Amino acid sequence: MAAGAWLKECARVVAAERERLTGLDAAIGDADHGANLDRGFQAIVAELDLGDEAEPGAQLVAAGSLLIRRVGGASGPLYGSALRSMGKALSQGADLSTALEQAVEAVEKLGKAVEGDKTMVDALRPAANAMALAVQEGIGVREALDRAARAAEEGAAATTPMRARKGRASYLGERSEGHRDPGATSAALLIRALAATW
Amino acid sequence: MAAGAWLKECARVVAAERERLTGLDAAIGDADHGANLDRGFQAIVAELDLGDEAEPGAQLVAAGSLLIRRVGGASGPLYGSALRSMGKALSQGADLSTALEQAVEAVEKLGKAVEGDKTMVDALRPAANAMALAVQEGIGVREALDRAARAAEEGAAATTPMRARKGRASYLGERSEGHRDPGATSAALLIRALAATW
Amino acid sequence: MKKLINAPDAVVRDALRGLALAHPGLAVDLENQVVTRAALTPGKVGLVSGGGSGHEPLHAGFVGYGMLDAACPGEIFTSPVPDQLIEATKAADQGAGVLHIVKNYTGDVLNFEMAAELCAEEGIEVASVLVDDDVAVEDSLYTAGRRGTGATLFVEKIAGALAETGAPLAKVAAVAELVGARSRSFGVALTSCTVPAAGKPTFDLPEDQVEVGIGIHGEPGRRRVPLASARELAEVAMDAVHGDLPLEGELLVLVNGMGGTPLIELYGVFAEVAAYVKGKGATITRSLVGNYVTSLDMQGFSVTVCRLDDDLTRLWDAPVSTPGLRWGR
Amino acid sequence: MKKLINAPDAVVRDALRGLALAHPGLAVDLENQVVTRAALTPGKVGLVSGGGSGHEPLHAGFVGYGMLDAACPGEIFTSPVPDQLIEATKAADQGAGVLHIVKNYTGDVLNFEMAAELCAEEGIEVASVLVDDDVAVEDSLYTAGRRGTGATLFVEKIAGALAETGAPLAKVAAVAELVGARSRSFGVALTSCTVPAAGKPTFDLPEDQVEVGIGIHGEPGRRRVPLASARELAEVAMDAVHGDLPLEGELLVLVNGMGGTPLIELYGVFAEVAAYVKGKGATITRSLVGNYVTSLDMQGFSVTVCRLDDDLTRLWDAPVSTPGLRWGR
Ligand SMILES: Nc1ncnc2c1ncn2[C@@H]1O[C@H](COP(=O)(O)OP(=O)(O)O)[C@@H](O)[C@H]1O
Ligand SMILES: Nc1ncnc2c1ncn2[C@@H]1O[C@H](COP(=O)(O)OP(=O)(O)O)[C@@H](O)[C@H]1O
Ligand SMILES: [Mg+2]
Ligand SMILES: [Mg+2]
Ligand SMILES: [Mg+2]
Ligand SMILES: [Mg+2]
Repeated sequence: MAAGAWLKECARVVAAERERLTGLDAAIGDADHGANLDRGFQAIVAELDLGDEAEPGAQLVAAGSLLIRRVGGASGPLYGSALRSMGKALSQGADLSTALEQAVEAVEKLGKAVEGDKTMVDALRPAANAMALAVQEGIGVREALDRAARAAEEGAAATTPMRARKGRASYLGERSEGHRDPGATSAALLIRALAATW
Repeated sequence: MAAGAWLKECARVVAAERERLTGLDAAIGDADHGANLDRGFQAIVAELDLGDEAEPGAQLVAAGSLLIRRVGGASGPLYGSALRSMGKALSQGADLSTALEQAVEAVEKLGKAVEGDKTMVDALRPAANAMALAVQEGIGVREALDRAARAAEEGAAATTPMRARKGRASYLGERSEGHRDPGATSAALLIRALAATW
Repeated sequence: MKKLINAPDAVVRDALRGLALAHPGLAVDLENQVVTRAALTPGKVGLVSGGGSGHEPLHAGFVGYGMLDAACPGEIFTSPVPDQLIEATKAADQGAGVLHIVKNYTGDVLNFEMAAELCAEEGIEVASVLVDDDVAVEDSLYTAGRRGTGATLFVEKIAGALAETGAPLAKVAAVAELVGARSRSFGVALTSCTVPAAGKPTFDLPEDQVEVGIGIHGEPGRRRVPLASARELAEVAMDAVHGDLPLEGELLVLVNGMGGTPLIELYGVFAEVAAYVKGKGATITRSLVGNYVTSLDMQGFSVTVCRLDDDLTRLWDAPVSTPGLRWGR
Repeated sequence: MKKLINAPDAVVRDALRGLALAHPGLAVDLENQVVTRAALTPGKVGLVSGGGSGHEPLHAGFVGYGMLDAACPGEIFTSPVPDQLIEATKAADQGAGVLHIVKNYTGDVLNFEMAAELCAEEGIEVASVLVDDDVAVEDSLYTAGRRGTGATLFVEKIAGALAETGAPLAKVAAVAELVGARSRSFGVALTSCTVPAAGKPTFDLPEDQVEVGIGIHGEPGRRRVPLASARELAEVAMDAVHGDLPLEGELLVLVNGMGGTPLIELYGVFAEVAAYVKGKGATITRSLVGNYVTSLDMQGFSVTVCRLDDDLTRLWDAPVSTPGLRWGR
């Protein structure tokens, strides 16, 4: 388990996809999602000890706290709480699937969003479910993570036709239809990064 | 002598050339010369008795006063004073050539501009001179007016390479070179209208 | 993108440097991006607001006598983080508790909530008022609810005036709620704004169309309509406001520019709004015309209407001395 | 052209209607386009200014206690006509004579001169001050001389404050001259403005260039330079000002937006201007940041610097209550 590697990969991917995420947010939000996440993950890379010796749970809690302290907006508290919950679960000995479930529940609780609201939950919830199912089926963690990442990607793609009911995109009413949700898109990137590094 | 016909023709020509005059003013001024003159001459047509019975001198004085009262900017007082001086001269029995000379002198005095400053004087002064010369040579008034109009047109065209030393265009320094002066252009139109109607 | 800036990620910091230098009555913590009054008033309820930057003079420009005690500017269009809000709340706590004035956006709500919780744990009494005046947004349990826009200025001014009288937190919070409940807004954009970090306009709008029902973050509006006269656009906005909260009695009206619209146009819009109000039999007794709750360089306007009563009018008239709003002292 | 207007030729009239409705302290003669204080002060020297519209809040927005007694807005960018100025001068004459504050443009000068002559004939004592602060323009006998821009606000505020003390016309005129003589300005445009009647931008400016040394009527500047940082552009402006009137002692500084530039950018520019001034060993003791002397919807800024002394500082600080500038009451 290498939380540091995951966080570094998140930072790399977010930086690479920054423009795209901001572009998606421009269409149905306020054109800052890429900049927001980039600011947060750059801070994580710059300010935290992401070495392999550190305890992964503590690393994730620290990373989540830093997101909360640096990102602002909707995504800062949401992703920050997700990482903090995930880290706490790991520290308490939970397996990765349970920790992911905790992370997703934290987002759902804070944002009061459910699947279909056209938010990051539309990527996160399927990911957690796919992972749990795979583990239940006795599938190894690498394969389980890959399924989770694919579920997240499918979930993100499925947000395109949806009408937003939460977050800034909800202001657009039916005009939010036909645009992919930026938060769901970034969530899929982060889960894919998890699958690639864990 | 039909001052009314001249003023109506001025109004017609200024309305037709409004965009062009404003365009010339946009290049080296503040993009209002066409609008300014149009406002003034429309008021003349709408509010003054331009019938043939009225005394031409009085008509021009009234028209000049109205320009002063309605146009504003640099061209309002300048053209207004010109028409007022011209009208006064005619009322006092002066011939058209002398009256035109008075008009041009009024502009020169008020604006303190001389030929070469890239202003309406560059059209007006040659016009007055050409007219005076033609009359001196015993040429009839129609032909004399035609020479005046041509002199004004040449004078206006000659402003293009000049560097402005008066009016708003002077702020541009050497960047005023290569642009035709809007006031000289309108002055040539007004003198041409005079030749066409007197 | 053409902007008077040094670098996209320096815009907020540079503006705060300028704000600090221009207004000696403010104390500006550049590190934490917290703006407070240089001189506080022991025993007074503290007022704290904050939100993404790009809405200037809101909020930092409303810190001062008669309005806010502290403001937290976030990054452009990004709500401030809890740390900023905690620091501001602590600074604004003059022993009588602190009111958080929160515009209703998911990000603002989440960050303010986190901060309020932590402050409460540290023993500071915190009340919150949520401003959600924008009738362009459907107010439903199944959405994020209405946005907070122009009414924020009214809430900050009127609650600020009451706080200045020494009123307790509950009363200050109550008047803030009241002002919010009696206020409605609607906005129209002629052009998109350009977020510095994005580098290009948030949306493309053809020369002959306007966005109707826009917010203050460059969010596209509810629909596009052909460019129309000031009178027609004012009517669209006022119909929306009136349809939600009928115009009656004495009104406070803000005709607000979105940042790139000159005053000469805003006064023209105000004339149309006033004619509309008169047509409904109501009276504008107080008004404000200018760029107050902006969206970077966006061209457009919003109208905010608040139904006054005698108390609210008196509080509106009370002296205020901030960079963005000043009268009576 | 995208503007919040009813029709190009109604813009000025509509804005004046809005101004009248928004500010009960003003009396607005819509027919003659003259704005006066609703309540005058017998025995006080009257201050009258005017000029083309499109520079709002200048001048009508500066009518009120501590500044002007009357203002004459002309058509867009077109100086007012003598009739307006005569009416305004008569209205502003409270028995102690009237000061005409004239920005140095051929049209303004000619129209004010005609009006002053006629008023003098009617027995009103009239003095004139010519404001010509723009160092972008060569001041030579062979040109129209320097333009009047941002310093007009300083002249109106400080002369207005002195007039309020009951000072005689000669003294009010003298302080107005003094402020003009001690003030210098320089402007930079990022975009052209669009004159409503013209319907398109006065000049085309590529995305990567700015006009340096612009006036307030959309006149192109002295030269184009590549778009640069706020710091570099502030330096260009301040170099021009400092080269003409060395920065020394205590300064009043206006960082002025051209109408379409949001406050967040202007504060950033102010920070750079302040750093520049500090580098020269001078001190900004008073400042103003905002859109005050505008050029329709143009994006850009100008800086105006005035060398203060104790008297001028006191007069600057004196109470003022106008739509566009207000403090102390
Ligand atoms: N209530 C919510 N619950 C879950 N996710 C949300 C909620 N509101 C917004 N989001 C997510 O946050 C994303 C926007 O993040 P970001 O642009 O960084 O913040 P902001 O909307 O404050 O500008 C949206 O695309 C959406 O996926
Ligand atoms: N001092 C002057 N003497 C003579 N003509 C002048 C003078 N100043 C300006 N003009 C003329 O006036 C014209 C501009 O008129 P107009 O655009 O109507 O006024 P403004 O410059 O006030 O906007 C110039 O093109 C020039 O020909
Ligand atoms: Mg966003
Ligand atoms: Mg002109
Ligand atoms: Mg945001
Ligand atoms: Mg003009």
